[in-house]
Amino acid sequence: RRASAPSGKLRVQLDWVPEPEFGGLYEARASGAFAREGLEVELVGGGPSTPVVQLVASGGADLGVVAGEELVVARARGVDLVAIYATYQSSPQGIMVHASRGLRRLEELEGGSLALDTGAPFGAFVQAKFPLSKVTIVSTDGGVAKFLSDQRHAQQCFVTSEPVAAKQAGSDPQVFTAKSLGFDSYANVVVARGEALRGGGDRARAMVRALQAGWRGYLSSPARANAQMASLNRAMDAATFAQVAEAQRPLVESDDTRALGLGAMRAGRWKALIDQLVAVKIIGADAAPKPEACFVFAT
Amino acid sequence: MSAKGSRLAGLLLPPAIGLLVLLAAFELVARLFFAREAYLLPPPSAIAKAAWQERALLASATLSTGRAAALGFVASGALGVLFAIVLASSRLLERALYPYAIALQTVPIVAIAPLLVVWLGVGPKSVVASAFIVSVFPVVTNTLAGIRAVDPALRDLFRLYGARRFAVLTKLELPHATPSVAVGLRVAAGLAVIGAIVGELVAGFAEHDPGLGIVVMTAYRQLRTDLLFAAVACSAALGIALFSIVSLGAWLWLRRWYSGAR
Amino acid sequence: MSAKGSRLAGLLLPPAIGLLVLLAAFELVARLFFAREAYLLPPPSAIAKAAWQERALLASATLSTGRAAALGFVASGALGVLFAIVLASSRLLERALYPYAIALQTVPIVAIAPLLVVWLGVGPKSVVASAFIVSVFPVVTNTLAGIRAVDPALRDLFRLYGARRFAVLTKLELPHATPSVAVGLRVAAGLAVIGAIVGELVAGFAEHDPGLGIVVMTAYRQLRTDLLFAAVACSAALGIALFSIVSLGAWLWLRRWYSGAR
Amino acid sequence: MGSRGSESGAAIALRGVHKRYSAPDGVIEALAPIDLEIAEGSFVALVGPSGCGKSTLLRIVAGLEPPSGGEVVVRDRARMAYVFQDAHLLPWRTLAGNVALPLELRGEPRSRIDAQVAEALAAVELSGFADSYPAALSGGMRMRASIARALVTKPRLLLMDEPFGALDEITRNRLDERLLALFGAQRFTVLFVTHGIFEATFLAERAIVMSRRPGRVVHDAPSALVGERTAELRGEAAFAREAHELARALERGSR
Amino acid sequence: MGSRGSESGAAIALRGVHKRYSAPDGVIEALAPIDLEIAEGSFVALVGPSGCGKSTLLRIVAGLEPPSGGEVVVRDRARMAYVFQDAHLLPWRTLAGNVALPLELRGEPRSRIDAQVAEALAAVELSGFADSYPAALSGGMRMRASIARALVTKPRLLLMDEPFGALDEITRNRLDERLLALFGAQRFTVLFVTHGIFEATFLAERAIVMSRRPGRVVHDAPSALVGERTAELRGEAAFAREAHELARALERGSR
Ligand SMILES: Nc1ncnc2c1ncn2[C@@H]1O[C@H](COP(=O)(O)OP(=O)(O)OP(=O)(O)O)[C@@H](O)[C@H]1O
Ligand SMILES: Nc1ncnc2c1ncn2[C@@H]1O[C@H](COP(=O)(O)OP(=O)(O)OP(=O)(O)O)[C@@H](O)[C@H]1O
Ligand SMILES: [Mg+2]
Ligand SMILES: [Mg+2]
Repeated sequence: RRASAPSGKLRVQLDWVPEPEFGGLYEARASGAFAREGLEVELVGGGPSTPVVQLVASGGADLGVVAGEELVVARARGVDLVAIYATYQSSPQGIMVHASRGLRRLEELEGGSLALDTGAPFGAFVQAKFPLSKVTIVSTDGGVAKFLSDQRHAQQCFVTSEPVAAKQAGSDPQVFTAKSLGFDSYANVVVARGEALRGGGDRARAMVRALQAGWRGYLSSPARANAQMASLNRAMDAATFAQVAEAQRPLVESDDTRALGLGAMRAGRWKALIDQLVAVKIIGADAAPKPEACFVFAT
Repeated sequence: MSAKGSRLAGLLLPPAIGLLVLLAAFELVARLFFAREAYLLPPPSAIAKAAWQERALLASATLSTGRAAALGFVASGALGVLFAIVLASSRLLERALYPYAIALQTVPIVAIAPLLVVWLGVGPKSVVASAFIVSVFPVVTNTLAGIRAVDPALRDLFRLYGARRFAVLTKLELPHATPSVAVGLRVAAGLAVIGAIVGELVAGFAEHDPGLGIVVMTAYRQLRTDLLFAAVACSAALGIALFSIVSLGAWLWLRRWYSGAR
Repeated sequence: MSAKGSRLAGLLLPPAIGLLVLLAAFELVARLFFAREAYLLPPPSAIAKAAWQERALLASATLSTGRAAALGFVASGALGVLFAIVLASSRLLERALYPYAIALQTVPIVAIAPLLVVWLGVGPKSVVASAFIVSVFPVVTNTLAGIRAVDPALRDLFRLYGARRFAVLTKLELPHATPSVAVGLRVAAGLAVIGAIVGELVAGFAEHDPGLGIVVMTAYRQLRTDLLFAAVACSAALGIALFSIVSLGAWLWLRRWYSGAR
Repeated sequence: MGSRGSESGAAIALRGVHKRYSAPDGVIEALAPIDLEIAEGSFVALVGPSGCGKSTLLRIVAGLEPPSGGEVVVRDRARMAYVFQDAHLLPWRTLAGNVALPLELRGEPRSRIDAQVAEALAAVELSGFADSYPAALSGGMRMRASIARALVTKPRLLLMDEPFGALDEITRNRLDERLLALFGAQRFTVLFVTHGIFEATFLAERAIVMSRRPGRVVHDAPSALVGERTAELRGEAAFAREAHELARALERGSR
Repeated sequence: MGSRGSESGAAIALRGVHKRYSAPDGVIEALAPIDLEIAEGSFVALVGPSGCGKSTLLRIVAGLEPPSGGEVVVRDRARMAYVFQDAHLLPWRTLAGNVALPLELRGEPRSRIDAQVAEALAAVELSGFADSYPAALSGGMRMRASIARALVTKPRLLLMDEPFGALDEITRNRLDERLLALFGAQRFTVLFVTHGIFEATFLAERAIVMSRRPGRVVHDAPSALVGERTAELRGEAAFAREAHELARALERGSR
């Protein structure tokens, strides 16, 4: 009743169309890193509404790429997914305002409108932590057109995306990153079904090694993978690919990765995220997952 | 039972039974095949529970979306019929414009969301506009077809007695097209609801007075599938309500003379 | 000019002129009111330029979306008529089920996205299913209305000669309902396209060509409004193409006897 | 009410059949209780003022309308044909297709249909129009096509509701004679509503005259005319007498 | 072609009017070239076999159908009324509403409409059915309503296409007489298609007989009957002679 990859082949469900945030995956495929680990991998592009969590949980894919907070929510709802690799060490999300407003802290935001990704934990976090006065919360459409035409409009963004577009269009975006706002989460997390990892999870371990190799390769030379992704996602031009690849570098590399290797995770950081989600009531305290259960391979 | 009472029962009982059967089937499927995957398809009992727990939220969301959908729907009815009248007034005009009216329907709302927001602002007006844009085309198409199908002999009759264009319209074409307009409105009912929901997602308020679109999206993002389906049930109920109003109106209006009236 | 040639010209010239007028108006509005905000509404000339530059991308995206929309549309036509036939077979069944068919239309695709992709996989099948779900209801509604509107005297005739249910269906109800089915299909044409586009946002794309939905979405995020509108124009063209096929088919089929045929 | 034959061997037997329609302002009594037997193989004409319930009576006999009360027994309902007061052709079928319809519905093989259709069209003088659509025909031609559609089934019971009303006298007389010839050869039962007193006189072995609404039978008598009905009959004195009789009955019923 | 009066003072003048329809297999010649003048205030009957082009001719005179050639001059087209071969009532209007239609279209004030409608309905003996919808009426009643719709306009030119074909002899005769009375009082022009030879004889001052398709005029003669047309006329010998004459002409045209 469900589509599933043929045995042996691993299907990885992405949560977006091929873009630099998946650079390591495509590089691992292109460089043969997957093959060297004995893995046959199929990368499946997604769209803005692709239900990655549900697909992986129900067996429609073997692995998926989701945000850290999505994983926590899924576990809180009784879905047994486990992170094996955290591509971004911190959330790429942020709040983008016009620099002309001269804000030093987000708390100073007053009046105008703020577009948040409806229902997403980050938005709920911002709303809960910053009781912004007289700011109208609206739903974001994912674009920057309203930002360009309205000086008093602020919006949620991906630091690698909207601010770049806004700047190109001649605007003056100023970004408060999620991290700087206190929202501490891994992102671009590769997850698998918990049951698939029981019994050693040798293939998953091999997967992590291949991912690390892929990302090392991509960080040093993104051109080959970019070209491949650009051939799939022809709506994004080569210059933008290069630009974004560079912009995401600080997200991929952190003190932790330098100490523990790319993709590394620590229980303490998962705990912080879980506590935050409980605090903003996205998950109940009784349903909160254990931090250690959220991931494997601290490497 | 009185004749009137039994007639009302005959009218309301079948849909009630239909609902029960559908729900039972749904519950069975959910329990049998999605027992461990309630995040995909929760059983109606779980949905009902979630709906009860979040009844305040769902009620206000349904009201908010319902208002926008109803307004968009009314606009579709009025302007759709008007546009069809304009097109019907000349074969040339119809050929020149009608095909492009369809563009309205194929444009993803997200593509014109910025325009909507710039013109109408974030909030209810844009949501209503979205409901209108999504639901107007069936009204145009059905009305136009209804007007075109007027018996040529009746047109002759009007011509003979020197009827003006306006009289032909109001005394011949529109009365004859009413059953068709009703069909168009039936289709538009559901579309207005989905149009409002989509509109909320791109141009709606997220915080105060969130509509069903916001609830759907929130529940979806937070994997609260039972609440998600509860919200979907509310949007379906809105569609069914608009649909029923149209059906009832059409029936009251047409039953005296139209054999196809229900 | 030959009679046939001039007839063809009469058929094609008005829509061509209509297009030109619409484009000119569009260009004017864009240049007058959105000169400094081309990211909101670029003039058609700029859109055309972008379309030309990205012609390879747009062509393959249009093909990809077009294929899914066409398949979903065909499914809507076939299953929609079938469902209407089932509903028409009994007043009771109609009352019990018809109102709930509308639920299909009011359900945001995103809400059932998980079910779609889990059942049908990420990829074209889900896109086709989305196109189908979004476009089937008008076919059902119009077909049903068409069947219901059969002249009772003709039903009497069939009854008199002992016609079986199947003969009544194929020799009376369906021929009589064809004009109505055509109207339903006209509405479904545009809906199938938007359904495919929405479906692509759920299904994304694997190793196959990205469709117009993906192009719209990425162009939108990257503020390439000219490309965005070029993609929107392509989707409108798809809708118009399906619409025209229906209209042509209906005309060829109905012109011999139906005075409302165009 | 059913299609089992009556004990008396009548083709049609009505006992206390009456009909009420509900109208916006109260009910309309269309048929007063009627008792009627029509013998198998007889040719009965039904005459009465406009709106008196003739069509209603025919529809009840055909089983198209349930009576408000009373019993209807009709033999051979399976081999019945009906000519409606209006032509009621299928607009999407050619004339030939329309005439072929009852045969198709009966499951007749294609090969045999064509010849029968051609014959029936010839009988109503429409041979040249087999491939025309109804919209391209005159009113009389449409009506004739609907007669062909009834005759093509070779019915045992033929119900006709003013079939020749839209035809000129010449065509009408010719069709009258053709119908009689058919009747003579096959001896089916005919119940024939007509407005033509002469037509009724010429055709029927028995004439029934109904009163104004609510329709009652005010006159029911076998024809005094004996011998074969040929065109010459129309000139004879007995014919005129018979017609006069009928006209007076109709006049009584119309008061 | 236009509505200016002809020099001769005729209400209708046709010169070389003919009509072709395009059919699937070639063209159908419906009307052969026809020359015809109809004097103002005359009552003309038009008789001919089914499908010969009578309705077509009427439609051309009314301006509903362009002739394929020839000239049509009609005076008083603005005050013309037409009774179609079928009733063609608006199903969503009651009988009264249907009859009121031409007056509404003419912009008559509501207050004056009601009385006129009631009068017209009474003239066709439908007074009790003002509030009924067409679907609830018998065929003859519908046809009578459409006659009322034509009479209510008090036309100067009245085109009638077999208006009484669906009526029983008694009702028909009564309406014939009523029409004549109206005609006597107001002296409008009537062009009246009928299948009834006796009806044509009784009504018309002049009878035109058309041949089979393509329709030509095969007989065109003023009535020999003089004096007032009363019901008694039908029993007179002159009437029978006149009718016989017409019947023979029709027979000629039908060959
Ligand atoms: N569906 C209906 N609803 C209400 N009344 C009806 C309906 N059908 C017929 N009637 C009434 O029943 C009466 C008899 O109608 P019917 O058609 O039997 O008359 P008829 O004798 O055939 O007349 P005609 O010679 O004019 O055809 C009429 O007065 C009509 O008003
Ligand atoms: N729309 C049309 N297209 C093609 N042929 C037509 C059309 N209308 C009428 N005809 C043909 O023209 C001829 C004359 O038709 P018309 O209706 O004038 O006959 P009619 O004299 O009124 O006959 P009836 O007495 O049966 O009403 C017919 O043979 C018919 O086939
Ligand atoms: Mg009748
Ligand atoms: Mg005619």
